[in-house]
Amino acid sequence: MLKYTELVLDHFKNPRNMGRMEDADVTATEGSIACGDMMTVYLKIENDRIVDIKFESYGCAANIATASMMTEVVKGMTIEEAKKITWKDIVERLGGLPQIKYHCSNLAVDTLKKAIEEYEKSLARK
Amino acid sequence: MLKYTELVLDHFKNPRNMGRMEDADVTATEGSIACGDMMTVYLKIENDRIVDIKFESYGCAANIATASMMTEVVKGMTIEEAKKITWKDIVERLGGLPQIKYHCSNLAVDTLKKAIEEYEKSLARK
Amino acid sequence: MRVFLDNDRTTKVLPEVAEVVVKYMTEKFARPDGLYESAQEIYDELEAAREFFAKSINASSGEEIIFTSGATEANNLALLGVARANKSKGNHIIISALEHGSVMKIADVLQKEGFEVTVVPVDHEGIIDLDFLEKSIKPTTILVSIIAIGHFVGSIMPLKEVSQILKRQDHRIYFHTDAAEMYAKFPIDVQELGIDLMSVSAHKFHGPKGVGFLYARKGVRLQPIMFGAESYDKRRPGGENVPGVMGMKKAAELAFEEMDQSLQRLRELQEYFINRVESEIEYVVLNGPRGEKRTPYNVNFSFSFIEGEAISLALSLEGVEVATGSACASETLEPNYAILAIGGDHERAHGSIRFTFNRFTTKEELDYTVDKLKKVVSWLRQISPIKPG
Amino acid sequence: MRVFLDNDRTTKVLPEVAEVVVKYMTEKFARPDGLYESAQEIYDELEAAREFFAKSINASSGEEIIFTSGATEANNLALLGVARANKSKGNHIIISALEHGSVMKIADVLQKEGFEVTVVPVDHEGIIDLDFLEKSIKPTTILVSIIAIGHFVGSIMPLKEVSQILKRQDHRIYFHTDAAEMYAKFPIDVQELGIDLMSVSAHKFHGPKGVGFLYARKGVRLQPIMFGAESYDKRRPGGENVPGVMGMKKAAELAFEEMDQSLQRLRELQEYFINRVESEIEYVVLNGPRGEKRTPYNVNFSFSFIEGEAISLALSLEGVEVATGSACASETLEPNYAILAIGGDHERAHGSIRFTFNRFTTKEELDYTVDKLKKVVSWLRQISPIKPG
Ligand SMILES: Cc1ncc(COP(=O)(O)O)c(C=O)c1O
Ligand SMILES: Cc1ncc(COP(=O)(O)O)c(C=O)c1O
Ligand code: FES
Ligand code: FES
Repeated sequence: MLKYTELVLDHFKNPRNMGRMEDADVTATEGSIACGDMMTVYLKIENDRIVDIKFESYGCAANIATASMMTEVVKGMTIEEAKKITWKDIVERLGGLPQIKYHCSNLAVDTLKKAIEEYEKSLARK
Repeated sequence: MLKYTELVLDHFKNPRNMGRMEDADVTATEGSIACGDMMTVYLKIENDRIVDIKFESYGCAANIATASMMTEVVKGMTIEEAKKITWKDIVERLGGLPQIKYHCSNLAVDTLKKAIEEYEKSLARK
Repeated sequence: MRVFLDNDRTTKVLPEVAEVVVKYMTEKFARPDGLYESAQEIYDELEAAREFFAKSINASSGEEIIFTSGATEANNLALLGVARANKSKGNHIIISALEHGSVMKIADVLQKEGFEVTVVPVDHEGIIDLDFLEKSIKPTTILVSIIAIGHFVGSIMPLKEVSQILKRQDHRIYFHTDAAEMYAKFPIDVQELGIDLMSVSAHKFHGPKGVGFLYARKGVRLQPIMFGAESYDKRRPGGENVPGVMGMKKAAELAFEEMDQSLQRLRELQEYFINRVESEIEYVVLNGPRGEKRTPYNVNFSFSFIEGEAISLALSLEGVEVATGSACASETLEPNYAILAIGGDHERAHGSIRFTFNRFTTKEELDYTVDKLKKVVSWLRQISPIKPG
Repeated sequence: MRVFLDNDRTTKVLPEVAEVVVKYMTEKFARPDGLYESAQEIYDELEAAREFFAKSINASSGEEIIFTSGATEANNLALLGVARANKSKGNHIIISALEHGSVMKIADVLQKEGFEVTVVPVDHEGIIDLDFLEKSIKPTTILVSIIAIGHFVGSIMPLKEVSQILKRQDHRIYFHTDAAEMYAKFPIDVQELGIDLMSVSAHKFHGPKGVGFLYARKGVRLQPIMFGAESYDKRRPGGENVPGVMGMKKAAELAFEEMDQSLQRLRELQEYFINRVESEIEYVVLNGPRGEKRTPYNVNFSFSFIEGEAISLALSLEGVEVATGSACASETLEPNYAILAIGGDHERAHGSIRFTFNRFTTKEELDYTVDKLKKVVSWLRQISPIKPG
């Protein structure tokens, strides 16, 4: 049985920072075929700080809520701070998730990290 | 499940010709150890005719009812007529019996026949 | 407004049924095996109930009805019971790809016990492949179990054609059908359809939970799955659930009374619902057949680009309760096998929503549902990174 | 007046319990596995119910409670389940001579499956022979099943002593008890008593028929007897009988509230009843123990020279409903094994009548019963050819 906390439901119903970002500095998409879930993260970065973040999600309610929470958590963080975020932090901030949904929070963090990586690669290329 | 007809219940509640007969011409007791049932029949015979009959029964309701019905049926019969009575006649007269209780009607008829046999033996000895 | 459209999972007990259940709980509470009058009354009423259920499917006698705790137990008794009792005759069993999870699981267990199991595929509408079925029959085939209405996607199976195939064989093959979603919704004639065993569950037609029955044609040998003391029915020991059985009887009586009108009315509602969804929401696929091949109690759509657990949760927040075939909603994170069986891919399973009606479902409820569905689908599509085109 | 004294067979459902059942049939009718709010509520309530039952026997967690369709199913799951799952560890099982018919039958089935079964005898009071039990333990012994209260004759079994014996062994032996006649009547502490598995049935304590539970200590391996789809409890698939479970919970709550007073009151009534019968009717034998060794819910007498089927039928015509151990009342025409097990002969079984109380049984009812009993016994003794002396 899936039991979501009030906070998860709130993030599901009113996802923060949801949608496309046309002028993003970097975009990353991650998805696991096994579960059929997918997430896109858009970052706007100024002086090594995440000044704006948006997400899109194809997946379950936990997928949407963890993405939403992740964006809320990292918005305003420096890249170094954001790199330290773990899926456990997100789950904790949401007041818990059903175990079977942990992988969704994983996806949120993975997509963020992939975006950061892409950003750092693009810096290196400059 | 044991389902008795109204008539069986009536013979159980108000058994006809029930009790001991002190001046019987012949008495017979039959009983099968297997089922723990037992019956005694008392006959008074005049001119080869059963002019009175009584029974006692240690057994189930069907045992009591079939004994009662048997006595009602044979009372007034000649010995030859009584000999022809079968357990099926008794069951029929009662409007049926649960199959598992057929052996009780058997006992009623067997005890009667044993009594008649005893009577005939006693005649032969005279 | 609250609209319950998960009636294939369970239904609400009707007040008239609840009344009967209460009567047998608080007044006529005896068990059939006492030697006293109240027990004998119960015995007679259970017998009458068996006769009623037998008649309701044109079975030849009440003795062919075995009361169980539901369709899962009936399926277990039918499959395990027939297979184990007839092992000496053969070890091959045939089921369909759209069986209920219980039959699937039982078939797995039988496989571990040494039986060979063939799963007959279904076409893109969810109808079993009769040719495949016929070809898979062997001299060792002892049992064929085909669900009456394809699980999840609502396809009505050609039961009569199956039994005709089985009757053409040189040896006797028992035919079982899981009719949990058909009984008390459609007329069923076990003689005409050639059914030997059939599973039924009361809570699927506004009866109590925890009770059902297995029809088992006279002469079909069954090994019990539970053992017990002398009781009303040797094939299924234990304290008889008299209130459950009598409640199930009441529920069936009410259902049979309104059966034709309900089928007719639901058929229209179903068409109306399908039309509205297909014309008002883009990128939807109907899972399962259209028209007469489909039960009017079931509609199943896949919504592209979005996921079913999120859809159903969002719908439930709007008061609409449905089921989904999404992997994300399953404990095993497996996509629904029925969607895969009809040729759908993972994504189609992912976005599938099952709407199941009961005979009291109204147009107003469906209108409300479509409105909420439009809102939810467009909102989730906004969130999704996958866009049409 | 109608006096129901066959409460070991079943009891009347209380109005408060019926109310709960109705609520879960007609309002909170969802199943726990839906993705919507009403389903999640039911899930939580089922979880709370499991916690409640666990607490009620001092089990460590709700997960140790498996809901079943009654004690017969619980006994099957316990015995078949443990035996089949632990076959590799040994094939020896011990039961008592006073087990319920279901355990007896299951033991027979296990014997046919290759298990060895030892039946521990009981003394003339119906208490198991602990020495015999200890001596019959082998390295292959995997399971001991001892009924909590001796069937038919009401002897309270020394469960704690049994578990102490089992704990003294070098290898782990599971201990099951069939507590259908003990739960919700006596306090039970599975830790203190060392019980690993325990069967319970709701209809024995004014709860609904068709529901019960098996307590199975964490770590006890069980092979299911039924298989099914993903569901609330993998050990027991099928549509969850939510109204049954919630009704059983209500019934247990009410029973636990009044437990001490009921035991005290019934103990006095029992003594009163035994005294009246023994002083007012000649040639009677009490079957089973006296005093603290006997459950206050049971009185069992044999009346010499007459037969139990006739006694109970005659009593029922007077409004008093009881059970008998007479061969004439059994489908197999076998005398009651419990009477034979305590050393009684065929005749004693023949004339045995079991009077079983519930916690609402009154002195007035028992007075009425004694009066009718006197009438019936003396009347049947008049009919009987066997006379005292
Ligand atoms: C000791 C005992 N065990 C098991 C059972 C069977 O219970 P159920 O009717 O719930 O299957 C009963 C009652 O018949 C019983 O008295
Ligand atoms: C087709 C089918 N078979 C079997 C079952 C199981 O029924 P029950 O809940 O009575 O065990 C269901 C319902 O879950 C079903 O839909
Ligand atoms: S006397 Fe035993 S069954 Fe009739
Ligand atoms: S996206 Fe599949 S479980 Fe969350």
